[in-house]
Amino acid sequence: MTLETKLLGVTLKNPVLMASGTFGFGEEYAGYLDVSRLGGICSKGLTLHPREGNYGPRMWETPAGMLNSVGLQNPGVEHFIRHELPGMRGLGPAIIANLGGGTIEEYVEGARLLNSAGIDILELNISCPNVKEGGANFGLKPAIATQVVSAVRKVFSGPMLVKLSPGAENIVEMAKACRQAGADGLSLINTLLGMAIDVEQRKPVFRNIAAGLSGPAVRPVALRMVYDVVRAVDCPVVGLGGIATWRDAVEFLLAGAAAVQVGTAVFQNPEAPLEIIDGLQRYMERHGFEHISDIRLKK
Amino acid sequence: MTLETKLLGVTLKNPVLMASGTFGFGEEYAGYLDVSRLGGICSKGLTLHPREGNYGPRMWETPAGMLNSVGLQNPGVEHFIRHELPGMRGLGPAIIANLGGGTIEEYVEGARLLNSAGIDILELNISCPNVKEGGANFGLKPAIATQVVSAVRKVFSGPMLVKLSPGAENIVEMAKACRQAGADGLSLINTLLGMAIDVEQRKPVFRNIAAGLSGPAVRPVALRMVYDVVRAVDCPVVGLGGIATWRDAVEFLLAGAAAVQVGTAVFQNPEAPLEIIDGLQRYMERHGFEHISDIRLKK
Amino acid sequence: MPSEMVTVRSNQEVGEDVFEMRLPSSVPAKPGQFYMLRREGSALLLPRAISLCNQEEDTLTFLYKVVGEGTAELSNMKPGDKLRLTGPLGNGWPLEELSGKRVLLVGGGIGIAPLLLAAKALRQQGNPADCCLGFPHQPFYQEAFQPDCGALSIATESGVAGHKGLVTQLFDPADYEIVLCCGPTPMMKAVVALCKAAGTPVWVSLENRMACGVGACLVCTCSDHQGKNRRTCKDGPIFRGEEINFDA
Amino acid sequence: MPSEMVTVRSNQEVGEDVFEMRLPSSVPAKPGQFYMLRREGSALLLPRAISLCNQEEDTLTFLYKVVGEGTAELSNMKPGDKLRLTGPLGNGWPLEELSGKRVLLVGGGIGIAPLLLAAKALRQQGNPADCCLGFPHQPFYQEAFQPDCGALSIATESGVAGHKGLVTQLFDPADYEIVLCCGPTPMMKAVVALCKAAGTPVWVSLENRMACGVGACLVCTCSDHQGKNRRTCKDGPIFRGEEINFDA
Ligand SMILES: Cc1cc2nc3c(=O)[nH]c(=O)nc-3n(C[C@H](O)[C@H](O)[C@H](O)COP(=O)(O)OP(=O)(O)OC[C@H]3O[C@@H](n4cnc5c(N)ncnc54)[C@H](O)[C@@H]3O)c2cc1C
Ligand SMILES: Cc1cc2nc3c(=O)[nH]c(=O)nc-3n(C[C@H](O)[C@H](O)[C@H](O)COP(=O)(O)OP(=O)(O)OC[C@H]3O[C@@H](n4cnc5c(N)ncnc54)[C@H](O)[C@@H]3O)c2cc1C
Ligand SMILES: Cc1cc2nc3c(=O)[nH]c(=O)nc-3n(C[C@H](O)[C@H](O)[C@H](O)COP(=O)(O)O)c2cc1C
Ligand SMILES: Cc1cc2nc3c(=O)[nH]c(=O)nc-3n(C[C@H](O)[C@H](O)[C@H](O)COP(=O)(O)O)c2cc1C
Ligand code: FES
Ligand code: FES
Repeated sequence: MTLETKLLGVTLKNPVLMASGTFGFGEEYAGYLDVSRLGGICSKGLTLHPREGNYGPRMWETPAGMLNSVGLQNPGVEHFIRHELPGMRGLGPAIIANLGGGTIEEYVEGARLLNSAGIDILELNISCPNVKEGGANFGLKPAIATQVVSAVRKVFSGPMLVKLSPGAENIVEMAKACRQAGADGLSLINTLLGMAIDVEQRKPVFRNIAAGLSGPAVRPVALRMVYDVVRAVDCPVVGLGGIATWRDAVEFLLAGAAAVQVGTAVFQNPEAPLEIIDGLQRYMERHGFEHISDIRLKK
Repeated sequence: MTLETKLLGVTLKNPVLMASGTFGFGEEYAGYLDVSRLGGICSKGLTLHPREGNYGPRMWETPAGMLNSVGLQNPGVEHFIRHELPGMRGLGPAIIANLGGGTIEEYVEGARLLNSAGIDILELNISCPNVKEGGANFGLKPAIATQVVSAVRKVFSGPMLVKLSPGAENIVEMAKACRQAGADGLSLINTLLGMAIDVEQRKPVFRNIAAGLSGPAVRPVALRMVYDVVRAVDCPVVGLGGIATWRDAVEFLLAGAAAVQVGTAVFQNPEAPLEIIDGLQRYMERHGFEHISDIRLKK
Repeated sequence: MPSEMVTVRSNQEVGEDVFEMRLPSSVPAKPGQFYMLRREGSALLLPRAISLCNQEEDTLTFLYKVVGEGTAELSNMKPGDKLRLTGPLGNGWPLEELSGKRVLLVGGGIGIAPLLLAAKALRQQGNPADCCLGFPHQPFYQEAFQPDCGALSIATESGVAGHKGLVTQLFDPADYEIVLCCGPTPMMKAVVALCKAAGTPVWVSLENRMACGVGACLVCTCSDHQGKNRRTCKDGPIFRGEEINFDA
Repeated sequence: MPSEMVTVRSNQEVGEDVFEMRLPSSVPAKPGQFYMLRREGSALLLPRAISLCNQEEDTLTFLYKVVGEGTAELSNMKPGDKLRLTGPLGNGWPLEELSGKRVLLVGGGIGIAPLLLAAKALRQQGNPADCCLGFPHQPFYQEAFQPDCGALSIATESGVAGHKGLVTQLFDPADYEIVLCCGPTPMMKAVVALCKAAGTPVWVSLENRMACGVGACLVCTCSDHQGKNRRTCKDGPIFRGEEINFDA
């Protein structure tokens, strides 16, 4: 019995990855859990140029979830390659660089730099506001998303995941389109669009009004999307959204995910990712599964 | 200061209505809270003909939410008019009949019967599987939804809400289309599509795989949709989705809702609707609001 | 008030993973009815359905087994902690049909809980029921039944006490005019089959996932043999065993 | 381990809505650091950030005020209940910069909590700090400060104890070489302004909504005057008052 598995040709110690934006560049959490035991780490969302992110409040707690409006604060791709990546590399888990952008050109330039940087996998985050189109998300309509994906595909030769937004008009059509445009695999879901209003101050909490919802609250929605996408495309799918326990992770693996990511759950319990790995191992032993891919629902 | 307010010309004691499918026909809860204090009650979703609903498990608890797969079990419109409506009428609150259907003809026939039945408001539930189109939801694409709405509009002359699905490809476009097709007002959101897998039995919990997610978990998503729709259409909007406390209700009223509905919250606390009414009253007193409409965010 | 915040009087382990909780209430309930319980500030959305096990003056006693998060949360409650109590709910045992009849109570595991008040009611009518209780391993709470039953027999699958084997081996339904039964579904199915064969009417107390508990939401339906839906919470939880399709 | 389940030793009300909780831990922490606390099985997603108020042998003491659901949940915990404790986190007071200097501690309301260990450390260095504590109404925990301070002055807005008025009326920053301050934002702003005018360096302990507490998620950022983001949890919670843009 082994937890070891391959994702887009990359060997992972186990299928438990840390989701982008929730685990920094890995070193921040190094004192609080044994980071070397993780299957992989997705970097904080990078953009070609450094960004300071959004002003005003950036977080609001909701029932079994949280809204965030960090706004892609990051040091930029070059700084990442020079200063964060070497440390990340030293941690042990596979390194997935998460890349966003405001224009297609920005995505392409970022991907070009990452192409020779020695990352294991590129995760293309298409849930970013499209600066030229008045801020509409790249991830809503297949026609726009595929422009980004195929442009990046031309300059990035390594394994590439495309991370889908649950706001896509039709998640299955979006998945098929991204696959056809050159994605080697898909990851989903990014945050759902939500908002909150401060009832005593009587104004929306966030300057941008809307913010991204994550955490256990979204899990049933994420699971349904993963289940549908797995059945519609012929490539590996990485499932995430609200995974907090080994049971949650197993739900996604049963739905057909090749690997899972853990995000928000690490905030409530830094040891959650390791508890998930241990629980997964016991689950596989109990059910007599040899490989991660055996977990998948039959039929 | 008064909680009394008008919705589509109908006077409500207060803007707190009970959501369809969660409060039966009102009498079931009569022993557990003072039903006469409610602003209104939406009936269990009706269809022209009686339905037994879905087989197999119908409910699964999720973090701050629940999935349901009741499948429109109901006694049919005629039975409702003859047997349930008189009792409902006697309770005091405004009566909103929630109508679904599997074909446009079924919707139209049901609405025709309800037109002369003495209900206060019709709430058209367009989140129903379209039997002729392989079960795709009527509420996803404006072109299909407007067929239902305009057909019903021709036979129903009273005040009509159209209840939107959060699965709509674009909720704002859907809202505009339904308004133009004859809705006097809109209510949103219905349940989000989700699913669950039983990890020990290793199969999806529900026979239909997907089920409807409701409860506090969905509130940030519902609030964002209500906020956006209020700003895009020129008709009253009824907000719902995860409202469990007076604060939650006030969030929707601040977002511009004319009234709110309480669904899942009544399961965890039968007194929740009355606590919401009382809390709303105190909130208005504290902030010096005269009318419900004064709560709405300025600008 | 049938839905109110109450304060835990006591809560203690009385068997392996089996707890007894006492709560105050002045509303009279019928044997076989149940309540919905939810800890104040619970991490879980829904309350849990628990049958009334005993009622003395203003005290309700519940007997419950820890099987998941909700019952674990209940088991961690201490005297003085608050919970929302809604009920009594459901129909209760058909006591009117039992008077003067030879009655057998059959309980399996935690399913013995709703039978105790039936035993007490029958004893008070001067018509004590015989009682067969089955447990996988260590029996619990059988001493509470002792004074209120006619003959009391115990079966355990592991053989630690009483008959080694299944509760269904303890009785012949032909000896009784009516049987009341509560336990795991396979056991209730077996008891119903035995009773049917013997022509003895049998009533069962069913469990099903619930949300409202009052008949409003229709998530708890079970099916009769005609394929008609019955609400476990409102039309039940107690049904004629012959009517229910356990395989629906 | 810096993230572990621990058992509450004691938890009691020491002022109006102010509680003192004792937890076991053997990891040494620095004055001014904080921890993330989350009740086992909490109904809330995120842990709450609470500053270390005192540390003796293997016991950590936290002083917290009930302001919302999370702190209310903490206040309901009883000895023996479990919570997840992650920490120590953050940078702590710049004790190295204080040695031999005339130091003033300024605390407002529950903001006095992180100052106590600073007072103790300075007293141990043989360099006790003066201490000014302000409260809206009834003071609390001032007796804990008494033995470890030089001069201790109290202000209350209602006038029930000490000077009637604001804590900022109790001192002249020109009398000190360095000021450490924690309290509500308007108070810290005022103290920073006074210190700036007097040319006295001032350090403040900031609060901000947090998720990870370790510098990974970037939801807790505050801004310096150059518009650069600083992570309250990791780069702080203690910053030079002059650097922070309180109006960003
Ligand atoms: C009418 C009725 C009376 C009952 N009386 C008793 C009693 O006296 N003593 C006792 O120990 N148990 C009783 N039960 C069963 C009890 O409600 C469940 O064991 C409990 O809900 C499990 O909750 P959990 O969170 O611990 O388990 P989980 O499995 O984590 O629960 C997940 C969800 O499934 C539901 N669920 C799980 N098992 C059951 C079940 N067997 N029946 C109904 N819903 C379930 C839960 O309510 C919850 O919504 C009764 C159930 C019903 C319907
Ligand atoms: C570094 C640091 C040290 C702190 N030390 C103490 C202390 O020693 N004693 C004490 O009483 N309080 C302290 N606080 C404040 C304490 O964290 C908040 O009062 C608490 O989070 C409020 O939670 P709640 O659920 O009761 O309130 P709610 O308002 O219901 O909380 C809602 C959300 O907002 C967050 N939040 C609300 N107020 C604050 C706040 N002031 N700071 C940060 N997040 C907030 C909560 O964490 C939660 O996520 C500290 C905060 C920080 C950041
Ligand atoms: C604070 C925060 C920051 C995030 N930043 C990013 C990001 O930069 N890029 C990205 O693709 N996803 C980002 N996400 C989304 C997560 O990677 C993940 O898709 C989402 O949170 C759902 O998973 P979860 O419920 O396990 O957190 C962020 C999420 C959070 C909570
Ligand atoms: C058990 C259940 C049954 C429902 N049945 C209907 C229905 O028949 N018609 C309808 O329009 N909505 C139905 N809904 C959706 C609710 O009316 C409401 O839109 C949704 O639950 C979100 O609100 P909430 O989070 O307050 O429950 C049902 C919801 C639940 C939980
Ligand atoms: S639980 Fe709602 S009808 Fe039975
Ligand atoms: S709370 Fe995550 S970076 Fe500060």
